[in-house]
Amino acid sequence: MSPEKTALLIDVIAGMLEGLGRVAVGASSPIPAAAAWLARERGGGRPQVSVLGSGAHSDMTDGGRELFDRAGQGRIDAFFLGGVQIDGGANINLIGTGPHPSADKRFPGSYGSAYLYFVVPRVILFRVEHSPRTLVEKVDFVSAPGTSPAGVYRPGGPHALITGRCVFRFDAARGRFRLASLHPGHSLDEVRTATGFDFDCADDPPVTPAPSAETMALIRGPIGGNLAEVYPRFAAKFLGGERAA
Amino acid sequence: MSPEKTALLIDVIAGMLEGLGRVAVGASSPIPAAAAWLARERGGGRPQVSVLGSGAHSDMTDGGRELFDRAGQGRIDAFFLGGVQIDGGANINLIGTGPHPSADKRFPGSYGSAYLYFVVPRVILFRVEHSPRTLVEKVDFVSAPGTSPAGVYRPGGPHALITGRCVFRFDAARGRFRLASLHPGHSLDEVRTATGFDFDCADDPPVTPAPSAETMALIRGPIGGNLAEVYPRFAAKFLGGERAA
Amino acid sequence: MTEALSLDRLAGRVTDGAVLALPPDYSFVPMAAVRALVRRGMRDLHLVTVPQAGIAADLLIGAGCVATVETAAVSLGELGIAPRFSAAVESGAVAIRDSTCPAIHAALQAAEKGVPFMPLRGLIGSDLLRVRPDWQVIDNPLADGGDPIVLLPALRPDVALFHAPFADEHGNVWLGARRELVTMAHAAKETLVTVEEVRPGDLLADETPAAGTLPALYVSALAEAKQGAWPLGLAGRYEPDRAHLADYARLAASEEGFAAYCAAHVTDAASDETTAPIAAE
Amino acid sequence: MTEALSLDRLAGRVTDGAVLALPPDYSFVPMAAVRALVRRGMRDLHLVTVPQAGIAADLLIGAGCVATVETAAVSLGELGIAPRFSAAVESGAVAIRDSTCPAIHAALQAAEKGVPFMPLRGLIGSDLLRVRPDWQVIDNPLADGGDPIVLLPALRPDVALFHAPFADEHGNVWLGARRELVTMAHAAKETLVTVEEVRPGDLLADETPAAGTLPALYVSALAEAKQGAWPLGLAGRYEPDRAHLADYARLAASEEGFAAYCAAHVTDAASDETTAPIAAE
Repeated sequence: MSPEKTALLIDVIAGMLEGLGRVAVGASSPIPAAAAWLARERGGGRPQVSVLGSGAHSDMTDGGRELFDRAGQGRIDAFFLGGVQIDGGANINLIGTGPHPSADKRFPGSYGSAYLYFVVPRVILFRVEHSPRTLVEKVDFVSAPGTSPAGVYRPGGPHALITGRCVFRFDAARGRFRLASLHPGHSLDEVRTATGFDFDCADDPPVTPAPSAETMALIRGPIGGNLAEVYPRFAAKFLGGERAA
Repeated sequence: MSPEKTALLIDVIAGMLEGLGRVAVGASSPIPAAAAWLARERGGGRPQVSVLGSGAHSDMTDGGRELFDRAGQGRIDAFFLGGVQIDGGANINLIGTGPHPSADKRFPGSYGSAYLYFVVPRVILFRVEHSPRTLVEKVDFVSAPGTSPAGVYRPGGPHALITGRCVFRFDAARGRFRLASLHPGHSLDEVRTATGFDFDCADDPPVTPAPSAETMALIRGPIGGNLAEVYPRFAAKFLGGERAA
Repeated sequence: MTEALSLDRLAGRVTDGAVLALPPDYSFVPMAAVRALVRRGMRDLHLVTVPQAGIAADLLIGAGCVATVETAAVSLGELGIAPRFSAAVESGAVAIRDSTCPAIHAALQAAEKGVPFMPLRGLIGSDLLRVRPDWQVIDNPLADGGDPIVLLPALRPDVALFHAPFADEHGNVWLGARRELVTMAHAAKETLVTVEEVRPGDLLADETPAAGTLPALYVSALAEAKQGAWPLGLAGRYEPDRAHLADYARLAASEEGFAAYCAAHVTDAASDETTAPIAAE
Repeated sequence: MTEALSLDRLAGRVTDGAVLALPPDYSFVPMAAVRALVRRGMRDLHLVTVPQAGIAADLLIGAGCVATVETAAVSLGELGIAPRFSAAVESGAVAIRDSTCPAIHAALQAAEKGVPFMPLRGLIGSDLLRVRPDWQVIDNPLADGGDPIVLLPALRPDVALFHAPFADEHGNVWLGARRELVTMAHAAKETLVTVEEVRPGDLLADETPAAGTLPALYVSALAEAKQGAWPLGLAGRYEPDRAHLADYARLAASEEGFAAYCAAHVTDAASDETTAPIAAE
């Protein structure tokens, strides 16, 4: 992915974290982590950001369960999830394709999705690959469902889906995605072809705005510094020699 | 209580801890603590002893719940409980006398008894005052019951009751105490008069043996050292100037 | 994030009627803050002792700040019963919710985990079940029947209040192995902490102190209170003032004596004068 | 009490068919001990990853030591899927018990607390419930009806196995803030630990290290294993050997490559030769 596209994704995700109190980011998630740091820079220290598995950038001292306990306490306002497959109902599958248990192609597993998707108010789905293979009509395995029947305890759920081509917002009442913006250089037709599920859409969707010069300076400056420390390989690719470890 | 009687109680309790793996002692329990240390000296380091609220003599690092978690894991073989009242079914009352909640005389509360009495295999009841006021036919409030119906999860329960006058063993099958020995200088008639509940008894119960010279040397030596460190006021009274803090 | 307040303003974050969790006597008891609560004339507190308490609870009860005590035990330890607690329970001046130590720990862990209840073994056959209608016996759904077990509702204090040896400039608080306080803070809506001192640096930056540190995320406000556990001790730092505690036990045996004790040691904030607001970050 | 063993004898404490709990990749992974298990030709292990795992699980699975994997995820992180894990699940060579991170933590906490189950929010509507018939949905008995919640049975491993930076001469093990390992040890019947070094003294004697220490009570046996987490890192001590891990990911993509990796780095105990038995107490 080009550095420009990477910066665009960081910027658009950061916009979704504005005004929140606390954001947590899973392990090996450099773009969401950069977005959270960017939101914090812009917010003058808010949201507070916890990046898992990042040593100095983690503030957890109660072991691996603390993230989930915090989420259950209502102390995490936003989190990020991906998916081997994501369907039009925002159901996510992190387990693999084909029948369970003997998958056609087995992926790592559901991680904390089957819990966090229910209790974190703003879950942002992030999957760069936007193809009929990843965005499907119906997932083969529901690691975590996009919506729940009335009565099921569910203070949280999906907020948006960001891909390499566009931004979808999730409409919980309708249980469907709505195209919010197309990234520069991508068309609605292209997105329709690349998306395995049906979604709502205005006739003329806006274009995802490119990051401002100010944002780019933050990304190249303090955010790049954090990235170089926690994700040196990613930072080297993204920011080049200036930030290589 | 005389130093001789105190040493006798320490010795008789220590005998009940022989061969066990791990013993825990509650806060402010100098005689049980001394007994546990004595058993450990005799056993060459076994049982392992945890004395609560004693700083260096505690080995808990998971907060106040660790004692109870350990007990639930089956890692505590013996513990000590007392009682404002103890009845003939080994029910114990740590709450007070009279009706609940507005007791005639309110005592501190049930502490951990309502749990530990169920899960620690060998619970030793210890109450120096042996009178119709403390050893009653029926407790006014059951902080923890002596026995449980079939089906109730209960790997633990009462093993014995040691008072200032005698030793009772508890017969779980019969749900009754049996007099095991009379302390030197005390008679069966006296114990019957002082006991509010009916108990089983041989016609000619043995006398609780006095501590050996070897045991007295341990009590005055290493055990006294531990006591002086953890319970300085008790040690000063019990062992006199030689061990005063 | 963590606010830095004066002792009195910290105490002012507790509102009348709040569910207030306090530590056991052996663990970082916020005595200076408790005196500040008495001076502010708090009313109708629902005290939760984690899992038991001593002079802190007795003082609040004697001063009329408390409507309900939820506890496994209140006592002055070696010095005997907690006289104001016992008198208030006997007279009905406070409502008592009797509990047992592991039930309080487990109910706080339920709140910590965001679950509505926690199961606990034991209890069945105890009269505690009779006086705690909020505790419910069910048949273990994972067994084949005939395995009764108690469910305890989650206990989520409005405020957890304790005293710690030190915090860092970011509001991270060092608690060492006193993890019942970590659970209290995780479970509570707000956590107020007094500390002996605020140190420069970041306790989370080094793995050794980090292991014993409550992250600032959980700490709503901090105040500095030198000797803030007095007359109780602070393990490894100062010993309990045993003579003072014995005086308390003697005086508090009567209402008049208790009033005299308060007049001498509580009512006048000068007794906590070493307490100064710490500089805000 | 804690026994001091050689690495191989420590591994010998794990028996075929045991329920073996392993830490996540970011947390004190006992790679030297895992290689020793492979050399011993272990069979039919029921692996529990707490809550996820990486190369340690992949190696054991690839070597045929494992019958069942209970996990929230097995992956090589940045290096992609765990190839032997994925292949074994796809072929049915191992049985998979899919879980989710907080469920594994909660089920271990149930065992830690000696309760038969733990409730957990979330999960309802996930296909995990379909593939985990041991998880049961009940109607929350403390609500007024219509509040479904999942109960997870307690998870009590036969053996918890991990690598720590150091232990003291009494068998107390320093774990810092890696409290998932504390819970693992509390929950397990036996805990086996490898350490970089054994230090003189008593970690419990000073409050600062004590806060991050697992008491010897829980530690069945200890072995010294220098660089015992290699090729993974040990936070604050050594970095992961990224080149080696990338080699592993490449080779393990095929069965033949995996066999070549094992021949080069696992089969010969010389690769763990720095490992010596520590002096018994």
